[in-house]
Amino acid sequence: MTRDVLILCAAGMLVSAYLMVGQKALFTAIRLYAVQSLLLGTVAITMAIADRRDELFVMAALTITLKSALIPWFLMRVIDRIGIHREIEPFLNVPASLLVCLGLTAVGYRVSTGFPEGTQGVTHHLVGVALSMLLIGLFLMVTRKKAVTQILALLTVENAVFLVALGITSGMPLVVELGISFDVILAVLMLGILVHRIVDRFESMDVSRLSKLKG
Amino acid sequence: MNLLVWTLAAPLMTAVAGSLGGPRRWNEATLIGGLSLTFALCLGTAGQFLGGAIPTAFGNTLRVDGLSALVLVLCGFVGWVSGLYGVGYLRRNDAGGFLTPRMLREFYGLVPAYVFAMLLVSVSNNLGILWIAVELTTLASVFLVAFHNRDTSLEAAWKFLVLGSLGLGFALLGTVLLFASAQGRLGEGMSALEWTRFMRVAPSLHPFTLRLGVVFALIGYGTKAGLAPMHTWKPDAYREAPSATGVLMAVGMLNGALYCLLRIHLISKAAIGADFSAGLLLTLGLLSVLVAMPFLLIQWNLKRLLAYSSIEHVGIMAVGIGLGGEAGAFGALLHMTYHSLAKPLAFFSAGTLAQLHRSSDFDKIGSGTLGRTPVASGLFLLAAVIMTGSPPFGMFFSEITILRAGFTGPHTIATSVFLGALVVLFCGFWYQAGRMTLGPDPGRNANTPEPEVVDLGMAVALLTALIAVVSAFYLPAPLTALIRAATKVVGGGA
Amino acid sequence: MLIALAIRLFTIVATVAVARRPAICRVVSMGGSILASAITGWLAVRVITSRAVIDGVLARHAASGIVFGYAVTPLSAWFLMVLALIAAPVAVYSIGYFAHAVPASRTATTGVGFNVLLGAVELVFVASDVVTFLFAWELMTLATAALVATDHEERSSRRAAYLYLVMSHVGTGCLVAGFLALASRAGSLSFSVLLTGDTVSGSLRHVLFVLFFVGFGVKAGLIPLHVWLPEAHPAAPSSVSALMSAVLITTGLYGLLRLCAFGLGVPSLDWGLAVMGVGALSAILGVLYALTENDVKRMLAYSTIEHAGIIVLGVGVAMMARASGRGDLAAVAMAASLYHVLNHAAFKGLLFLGAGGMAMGTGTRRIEEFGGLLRRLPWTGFFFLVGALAISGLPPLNGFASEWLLFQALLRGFASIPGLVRLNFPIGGALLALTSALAAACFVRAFGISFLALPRSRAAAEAPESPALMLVPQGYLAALCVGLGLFPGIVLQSLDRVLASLPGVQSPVALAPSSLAMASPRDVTDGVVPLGLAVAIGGGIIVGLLLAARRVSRRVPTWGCGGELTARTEYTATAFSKPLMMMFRAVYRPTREVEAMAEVSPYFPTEVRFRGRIEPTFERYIYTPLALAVLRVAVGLKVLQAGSLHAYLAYVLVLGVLLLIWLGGSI
Amino acid sequence: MGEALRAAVFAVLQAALLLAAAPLLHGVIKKMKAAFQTRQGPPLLQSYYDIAKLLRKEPIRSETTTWVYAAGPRVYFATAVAATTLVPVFVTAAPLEAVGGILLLVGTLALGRFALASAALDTGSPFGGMGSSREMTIAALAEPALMLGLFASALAAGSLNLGTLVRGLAEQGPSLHPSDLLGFASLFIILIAESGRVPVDNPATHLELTMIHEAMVLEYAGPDLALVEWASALKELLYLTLLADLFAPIGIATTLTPATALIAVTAWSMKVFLFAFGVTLVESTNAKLRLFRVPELVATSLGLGFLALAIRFL
Repeated sequence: MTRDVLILCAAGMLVSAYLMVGQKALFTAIRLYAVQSLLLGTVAITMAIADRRDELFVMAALTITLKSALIPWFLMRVIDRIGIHREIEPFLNVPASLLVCLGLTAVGYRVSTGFPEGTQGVTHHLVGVALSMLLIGLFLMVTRKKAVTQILALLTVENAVFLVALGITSGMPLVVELGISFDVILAVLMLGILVHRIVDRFESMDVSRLSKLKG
Repeated sequence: MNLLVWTLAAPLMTAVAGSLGGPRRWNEATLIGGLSLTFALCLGTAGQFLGGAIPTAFGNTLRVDGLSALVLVLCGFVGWVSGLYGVGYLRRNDAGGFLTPRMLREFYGLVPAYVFAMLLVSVSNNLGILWIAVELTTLASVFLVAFHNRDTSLEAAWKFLVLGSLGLGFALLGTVLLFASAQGRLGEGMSALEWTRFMRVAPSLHPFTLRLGVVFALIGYGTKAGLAPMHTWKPDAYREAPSATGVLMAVGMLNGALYCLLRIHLISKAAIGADFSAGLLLTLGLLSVLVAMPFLLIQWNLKRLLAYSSIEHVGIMAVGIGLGGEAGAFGALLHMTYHSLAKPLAFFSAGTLAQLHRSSDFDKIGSGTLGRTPVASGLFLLAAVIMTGSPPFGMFFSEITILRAGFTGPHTIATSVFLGALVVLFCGFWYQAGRMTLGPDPGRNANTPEPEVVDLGMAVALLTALIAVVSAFYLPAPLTALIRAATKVVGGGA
Repeated sequence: MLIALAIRLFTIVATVAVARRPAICRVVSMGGSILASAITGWLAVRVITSRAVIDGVLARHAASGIVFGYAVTPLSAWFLMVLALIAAPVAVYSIGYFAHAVPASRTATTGVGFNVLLGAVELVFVASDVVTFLFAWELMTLATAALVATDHEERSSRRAAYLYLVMSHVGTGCLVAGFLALASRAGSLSFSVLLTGDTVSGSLRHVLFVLFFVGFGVKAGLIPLHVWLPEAHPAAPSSVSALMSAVLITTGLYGLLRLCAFGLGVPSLDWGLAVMGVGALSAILGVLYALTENDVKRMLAYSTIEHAGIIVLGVGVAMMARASGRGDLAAVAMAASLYHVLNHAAFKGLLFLGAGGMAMGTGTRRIEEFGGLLRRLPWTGFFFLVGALAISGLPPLNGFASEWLLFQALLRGFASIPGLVRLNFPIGGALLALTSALAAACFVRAFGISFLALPRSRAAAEAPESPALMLVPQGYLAALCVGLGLFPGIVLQSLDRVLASLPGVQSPVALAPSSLAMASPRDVTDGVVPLGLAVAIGGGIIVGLLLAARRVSRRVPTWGCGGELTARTEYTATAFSKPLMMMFRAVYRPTREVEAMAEVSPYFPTEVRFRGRIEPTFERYIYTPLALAVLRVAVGLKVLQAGSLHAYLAYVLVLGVLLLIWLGGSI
Repeated sequence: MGEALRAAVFAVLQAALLLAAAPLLHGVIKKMKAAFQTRQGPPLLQSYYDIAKLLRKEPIRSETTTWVYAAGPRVYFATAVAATTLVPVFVTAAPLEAVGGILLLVGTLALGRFALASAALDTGSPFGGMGSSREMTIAALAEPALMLGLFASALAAGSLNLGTLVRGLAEQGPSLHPSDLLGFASLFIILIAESGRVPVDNPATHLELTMIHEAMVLEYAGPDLALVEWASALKELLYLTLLADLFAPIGIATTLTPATALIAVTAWSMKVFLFAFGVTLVESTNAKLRLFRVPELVATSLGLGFLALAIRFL
């Protein structure tokens, strides 16, 4: 039972990542991220129930409130403020991107077979998903030009990390977790502020234009 | 209450005081006072360690062993001088009169905050806290990079923040994986992530998970340290950041990140032998040294020049560690020490030059600065001599030590490449230094500088020059002892 | 030793202290340097006379735990002695010279550089372990570069300084690699362990030889590693040029001896051949380039290359001798080389000081603009003439003595080394003969065109004689040139002690019964040119004077082929070397452009412009392309940092994926 | 001391003798040349008359000159005289043979050349410059060939010390080893080049473009000129003697008794006369070479010298 839920959620997260790669509307991207975070939360809860670890509930609550509510809301506000809603031409067109992502997934899964549990066991899937998400997120950062998309991609990477944390360690010590989440928020806030400043300055949040500093 | 805690509390309080704003004099006083106090406390803590104690706080979360003590002292020193210089810097800028109160608050608040984070890095024994602390250094420095609020500074800040956060994501994953590799043997709760505990259970860590963790941590913290190919944020950030904070990043962040790398390296060394992580460090270090070469040769901006030279130096240290053995580690740590002691001079002289000429681009500064701003240029030349590892200054000895370790060890080819790169880098750096300081007065073709005045900034620059020179010939015995202790931590054992 | 270096250090500090007052500053810095040199010299002599090695520890670098050791072996003592003999007068000269030639604001830096340079060179000679050596070596390089860049407003001197810095740093790179590789095999940094010769073997030995040969060759200015030399020597203030030519290049030679010839065990025959070949090449090309050079200091610089070549030629012979186990031959060759080191220091120092005086007086270095200087600068002229005679290897001056020895060595080499290889010796001999003859031509030109006949420019016509402070040192060096030529016995006796300390070299005394009359210096007059010949020549002169004793009654203008005789009708330096330039066309690859401007008809040109230049082969075909290639690559790599954040992120992605795949493979 | 005294006396005697003989050589050559051209030619003693006359003449110097100009001829002369003390002439020993042998001889003569060439530049006349330039050029080219030639014969005796060398050769007696012939040819060419004879230079001409040695001394007059002329003659005589020593050590006295001395003197004069004849032959049968063709001639000599070495020792 638990196993299936976990794998389902993980799969869901991966799908959401793929969807992010697959489309261009920023709002959708943010929503996808929200869903992704929600799934992450679910994973946390499931594990909490499964092996009776209460601090994981806190984790889950934190994740859901922060990542699937607060941050998306914040980002939406940013977008509204700026009024740019679509990701114009990424460096790589969608089909090609998807192909690359498939490759990345393969790599992730290959690596995930190296863990103690080997190919069976839920860990394998969780880690595999997580690693591929990580790479996909990074890939998104590479190919997308809008500042907000990059933030999202970064957050996807964060999610991936958390998924690994849940998957193979059933959570880090709570204090650390808290600290980490706190830092993540701060990072996002700063990114947001910077995006503002950038937009004020450049009338655009196309970061590919930020290329004055060469050599 | 524990001295160590005070050491961390001092800058934190300074930060709070600074961010509250208030009259200028008061801010300056708090900044200088606070950072001086911090430095004193750092020395005190190190003293405790040398006294034979292992200062700890919050259980075992903060712990000062040889390595920590060394980094702590160095960071404290850098924080102190950059605080001093920073004040002078702001005064000069104020003369230009484009400092909003917000900027001042940012500065007076963030600099000590940064110092705090950096000290926290150097003493935290808990990998989780370590990560958080490093993240803090990033966050604290972002707005310092964006300080001048020019287009370029925004660009630099953005790149810095994105790359930095990504790196930290990787570092976090690395930490998680390390934690996982222990498969619960570390126990529960806060103390589970303690480095000492890792070391204790090291032999039983799961190899593959550990490897994976090391790789990610290496990429992550490597980004902060500015190892190639994650070095790309450095030149931009250095160019934009005020010199005072530039040196905080060049030394503080570098030492801090290197410190993290060392901790990870030690764990994996204890678990699966040195070769794995050492090999990675060697490769990336070599790569950094090589990457720096062309950009020194064709550099167009003074501060970017310094950035690439610091990429070079982090590369050197990484190579030193990667070459393995006690000698290599000793060389690397010695290099770290001398680098930290000399870098302020480089930054402050360059910063002064840039301020006097109102630009840090070579073509705007123009040639023959030695004629127009003799003191600053002289100091910069001195810095150049030191930074290029020339005798009679310290880095000559550290580099020789590292090279010797290299030729003694199995990596002769790598060492030869390394040596060749060093030669090219020397030539590149001197080409730039020469074409800026020497030559006739360009007259109209470049900015005419303001006349040199011995203000606070200049005074600090002179002070750092004094320190850099003296330290070459005479390192205080305690510091030497620290280096040895640190070497024992790093190179000792296996 | 300690004292000497301490004094230098103190001098440096003192110089800085009085930097504000140029006059005092000069006296202090140079005075200190003289004192230090004197002590060094005394020490050197003591070591040579009482073949006892003086060694000890200079300092300890606490932080790195590195210890600076020194050991004054007879060999290093010899070089120290040379240094002391030259450095002292040069310092005296500098007191007078810097006053005119160096702007007051730079007096202090120059003084400091001067002392650092000398101190470093001394340290190089006495260093007894790798780190000390490299330390001193680098310091020396930096100091020299700083001195070369003294008047850095000149593009040429900046270029020269940088070129010098780069070349010698590449050299140093080779040395570091070589030394550390050696040290790692020996497991020790101390020369006494390192240079016993049995530390390395097999192919590594050859690699090391090449490394050291290149590394030291750069400093010694051996062709094709010489390009920095003709740039740097002229750029520096003349007294510094004198030091560079007389002393600095000897560090390279010292290194060659210490490592290539005696450090890596018994050298192989091929090494000897290679060294000989490079030496001969440098000698001949050096003098050829000197011959056509119109800048007096550049001319001297090229001749420095020539003499480095001659010395190295000797070293090569010695190496071949060792390779074939002929200690006696090695002794002669070594004697020749070391003797020539001393002689070259003497006359080249003298000539550079003279050139300094000329340049100071006339404000130019172009030979074409001198002329008739002997009237204005009688003493400088006289000393320059002595130097010219000495450097052309003419008896009874010192240049002849060492070249004579070298010829002997070559002759004996042919006689004593079997096989086809021996044919190199007569060839070497022929080249050496050609070299010294060309040198004679070169210096007839240099002296004649600059000092004789009519002034070729206003500046030359009004040039003032140098002050006594500058003349006395020249007098001293001139005397040295004569003395070393007349009493080779003394030199050879001390050399005998030096040679005895070298492995595989038979002390020349053992050669007594041989055909080398002078190689058995049992009594002083029994040398290559004892007073005998001097007396004979003197006698001849007296006879000549007696025969034509009548005093000159009339002085008349020179017949100017009908026209009146002006400086413009005089034979120019360019014209003087023209025949040789045409004969050695292959080397010079001369290019000339003649344009005649005519209004009426081409047969009555109103003005004719002639521009001839020779091709700088090495710069053109080796160095310039190399530099360009490096820059091109660098510019190409600029795209790595093109400012695109996406690219930067991509690097991380690629690295990550690669590492993951690598790990995935290792499961 | 006695040793030194004997050497001194010996030296003075030999020098005096050669000095006295030198002009005659020129006279003889001139005479023979005239014979070739079926002319009467000047009397044998003409050269003596010339020198005597010049010595008596009033010395005149150019106003542009310095002491270097005056020193030139004297040093030139002095070196020639000094050189005589280095060459064994009648006896298989030279007064100063311990001193340094062949190389010293070459060096000493080079010193004279240096002095004269510098002096030539002192007048400021274009001829002087041209002359000294060409003189130095040819000397430079000749040097290596000369060295090789000397090497070849020196190696036979295993010494560069002329005394030892000639003794060695004398003991071996005259050999007709091919290398000797080659070496002789090579040295003979150099002799011609060094003593300024056709085809390298023409002592008889004063045509701007062709003269070399004469251009160098063009400005000299009176006693100065006398010294130059005399020294040149002496130099040439020395070279011929050297040839005689190296390749035909016949009749040269190993011990000094009246008988041997007589033989030695006659043998020497015969040999010198023979070589002089050779020189004349060459002079009268060849045209002067262009300056830039001289290297080829010298190269030939160089090749011969090297060949001589090769075939003797390989």
